[in-house]
Amino acid sequence: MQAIYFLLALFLLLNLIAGMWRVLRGPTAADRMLAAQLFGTTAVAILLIVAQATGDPALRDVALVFALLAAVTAVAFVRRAWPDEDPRHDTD
Amino acid sequence: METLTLLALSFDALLNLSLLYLAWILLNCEDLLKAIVLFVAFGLLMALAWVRLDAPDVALAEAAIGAGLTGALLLTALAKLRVIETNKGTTQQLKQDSENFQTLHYMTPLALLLVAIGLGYVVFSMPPISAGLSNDVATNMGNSGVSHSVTAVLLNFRGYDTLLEMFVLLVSLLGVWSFGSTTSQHETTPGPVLDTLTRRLVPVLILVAAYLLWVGAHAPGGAFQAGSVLAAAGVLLLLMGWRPGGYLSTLPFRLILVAGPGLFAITAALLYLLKGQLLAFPVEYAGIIIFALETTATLSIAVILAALFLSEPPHSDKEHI
Amino acid sequence: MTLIDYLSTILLIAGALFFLAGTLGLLRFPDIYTRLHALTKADNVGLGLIVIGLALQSESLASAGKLILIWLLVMFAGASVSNLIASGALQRGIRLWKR
Amino acid sequence: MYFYALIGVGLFSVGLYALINYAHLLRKILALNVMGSGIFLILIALAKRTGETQPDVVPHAMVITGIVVAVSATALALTLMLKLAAETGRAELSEKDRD
Amino acid sequence: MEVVFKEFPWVAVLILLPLLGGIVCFLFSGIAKFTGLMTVFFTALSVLGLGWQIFDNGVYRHAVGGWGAPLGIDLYADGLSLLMLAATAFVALGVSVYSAGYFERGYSTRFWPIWLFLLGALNALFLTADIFNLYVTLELMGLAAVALAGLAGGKNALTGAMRYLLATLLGSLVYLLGVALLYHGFGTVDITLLAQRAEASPVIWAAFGLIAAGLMLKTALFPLHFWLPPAHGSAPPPVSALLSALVVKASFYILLRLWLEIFGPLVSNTDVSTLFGLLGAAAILWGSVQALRQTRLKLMIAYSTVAQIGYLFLAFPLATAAGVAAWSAAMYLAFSHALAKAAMFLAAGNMLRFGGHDRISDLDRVVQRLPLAAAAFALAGMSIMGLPPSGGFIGKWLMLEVAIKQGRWEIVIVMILGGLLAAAYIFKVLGHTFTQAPSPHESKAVPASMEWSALLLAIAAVLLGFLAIPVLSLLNIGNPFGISEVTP
Repeated sequence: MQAIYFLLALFLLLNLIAGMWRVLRGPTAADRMLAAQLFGTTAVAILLIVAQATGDPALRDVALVFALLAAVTAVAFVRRAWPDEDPRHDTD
Repeated sequence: METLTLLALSFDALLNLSLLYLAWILLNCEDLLKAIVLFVAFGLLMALAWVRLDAPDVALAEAAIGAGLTGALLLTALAKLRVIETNKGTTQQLKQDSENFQTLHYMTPLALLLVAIGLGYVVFSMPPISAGLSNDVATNMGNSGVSHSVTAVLLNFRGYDTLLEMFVLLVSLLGVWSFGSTTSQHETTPGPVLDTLTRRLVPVLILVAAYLLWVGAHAPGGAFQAGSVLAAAGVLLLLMGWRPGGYLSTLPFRLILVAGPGLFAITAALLYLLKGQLLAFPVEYAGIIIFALETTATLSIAVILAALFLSEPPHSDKEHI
Repeated sequence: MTLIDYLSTILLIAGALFFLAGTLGLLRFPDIYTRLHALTKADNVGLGLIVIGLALQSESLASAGKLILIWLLVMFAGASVSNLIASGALQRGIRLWKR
Repeated sequence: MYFYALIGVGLFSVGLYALINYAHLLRKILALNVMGSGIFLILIALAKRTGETQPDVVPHAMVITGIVVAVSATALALTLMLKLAAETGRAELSEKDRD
Repeated sequence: MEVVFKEFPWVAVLILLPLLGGIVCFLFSGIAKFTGLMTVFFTALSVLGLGWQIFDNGVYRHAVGGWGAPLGIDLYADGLSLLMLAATAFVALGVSVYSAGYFERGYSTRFWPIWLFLLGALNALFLTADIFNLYVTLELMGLAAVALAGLAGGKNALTGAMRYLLATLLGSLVYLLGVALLYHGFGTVDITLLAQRAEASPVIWAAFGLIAAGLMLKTALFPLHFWLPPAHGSAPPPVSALLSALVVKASFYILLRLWLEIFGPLVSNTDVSTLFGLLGAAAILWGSVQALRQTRLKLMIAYSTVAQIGYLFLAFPLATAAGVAAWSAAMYLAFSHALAKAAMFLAAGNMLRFGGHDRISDLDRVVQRLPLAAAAFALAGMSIMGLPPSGGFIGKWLMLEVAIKQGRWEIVIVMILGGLLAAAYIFKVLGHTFTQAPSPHESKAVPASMEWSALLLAIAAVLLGFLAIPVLSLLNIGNPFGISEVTP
């Protein structure tokens, strides 16, 4: 079971890093934020799996705080930092 | 067992290299918004690194402060900066600091590389096994009043650091207030979705903060983590357009701001008078004293962090100038 | 491995595959609206499957409850944020992708 | 675990480079934060050398203190940056601004 | 009664009273000024109490929380800490009385709490024996100082404060990395234990390099002084006085303390000391020449600080052969510079308030129209130049004596050149205080409290010259400079 947990964690981390491409690429600010959201969810999944694998229940609390704060950051983006996009290059 | 080590090792390697790569990109990319989003992602990966290094307390703090609140602070600051730039008609590109001399400019990467190699060598020259203070911590845990070691260090063994640190928070808020108000953005009214999200999320944040405060005595958690999660509730309300208005200058509000540092300092003074020693908690009451200190600290930290996010000085200060 | 172990392994792998799908969608889909769609798959289904897989293994009812709670939170926050981003994108005139 | 400490050294250096190299104050603030993370990583990574499963927790407490100091300093720096930008129109320091 | 005095927890008062006083100032802005003045007064009295205590009982060590090093944090006071605390108390009293007149109501409510927190941070810094605790006090001090430096607002003050903030944060981070290496190398952050455990190794060298670099930046040692003139030159005058007199010295104090206890015996080869000496000499010459070139009074005084910091670093090469004498001279200089420089900034503030500007060429008969400020400036100038019988003279004389005895003529020449340059920039200002400006200015009244606080600090700087023997004997309580000689 341990090996499966670690394999899954590694797989999810790879996923997360692949998603980084979207943050770098954009093209719109919203795309970047969206990718960051997926980062958050993936990190939550990784934390939950690692919590099970290592038997450290505190990591579930970390995951919980992650999930909550990711939402707050996203709201900060939507309410404040989202600039007016240039609609010319919004698709790729 | 072999596979496990291999998997863990590849996990670590992947995490480490992406941390370094992210840091490089976020510090050198053209677009500041992109840089901030990458910084949030960076904080996220840092938290995973703390988990891998068996530091769940730090991971909690990083998740709440490093990735969460700092991200919100940066995003808001960038938005305000854009407003200022639009008003003043200035634009900015990624550009080198002209103050640093040209010669320095070519030499810095080289010099820094040497510094990095030197530091790397020093890190490797450290003895492979060093108990640090873990034995001292273990021996004295019984007298600390709590059963979680990080809390024991933060609130008891090195409580004096924490006392001063509370004042660091307070001073930064006073500094932010003394600089005066910054440009505030035009707020649109939040739509129904945002409204519902806030209504659901704020109570959850408060509950989680209370849980983290309580759990801190025997498991990862504690005042700083709880305070930041509670602050996030405040930040969410502020993002929805709620403003404290006149509250900021009222005495009760100010009392909450200083309750954490104040109670800590008063406790230190009282214990000196009673026991002749700064912050020497009597063993039988240590648990309850620490809980009282942590509770007030949580409230103060939360309010200070939320006020730092708002960064508007209270009205009464403005009138006198 | 017990039967429960097999079951949760299957759930976990299925969940991870949904994450993969989400990431691929994020990378491959042509515009923000379709990418949003992919993302919510990972949020809701991927994490959900993983949570159920882990809950089967968890030591107590309380920790299983916490897992479910986290899932519900992520799902709720994710849905709201996706909605906000989609409506914000429409407001800002980001066009829908047409073939 | 030396690997993590080495990455900490790397983060410190990358942050220092950006701090010196770029003029924009927001970038400098980000750079200071990255440098701080690097130092924290060194502190925590080397705390695992106890030879047992349990790491030395004193550096953990130090890093939590450091994270709180960092967010305080960041908030102060961001406000100062905004005030400066409101005065000069630019979030940069330059010799020309002084009279 | 005497027992009560000897046993009284002066150290706790010195740290906690300003912090709690600051809280009261913040809560009740109506009584901020009164509370502030009272707090500073009683804090200064406590320095007296602590002085008595350690004079009778020798060094003071207190284990916070009863844990004791290495697990807990120890507080520590010897002659060196006492000297810094005394300098802080004197300057704090003068600046506080001045500020009570200087700041109008709106600024006053912001100034007092931050200033008291700064005072608490300074006292805590001088009293701790723990290098991580030093980091926390450094940050508290730095952030409070930046907040004060930007208090006046306006482009110049904000630019100065921002530059200062970046420098101070970078300095603290680099220092913290050094602390991290020391902790992991030797398993403790207590200075005394580190001194026992440390041995020459790559860790020590790297930690020393980092800590020295961070603190040199915070002390504004040439060539890392770039942030100081704009910050100190554009802050409100009482704040400039605090920054120049105390805050930069606090970083120097840490550097000196760690050098004496930990690094000196281990990395003490002449190269490092010589490097410090060279940088100090460069600071003296460069700072003095820059000061001479300035047209604004406050910027001139700020550059003078850059130069005077240089003198402190000249003690490093001299101390290899004559530790106690060289360090005593440097600390005497630090003390008298604190008083004189505070007086000078305050006097400049009076002239600024009076004439509405601080253009040196336009001072317009200050000597007749504002005699007390001119007198304060002249007396403080005496100490800065090193004219007898001032405190500055004694400090420089002691250092010259050491240099001559060792035949270090290059140091003698730099010191004399520095003195001549200082005389030049100070007499330039004094000359302008006698001449009439082409177009007479409107003048604004200056409160008596501001005039007298500047003058009294300046007089104290001069009188310090008569107290050499008692001050030097107090300084040596606990033998802070003797460590390298005692250990075999």
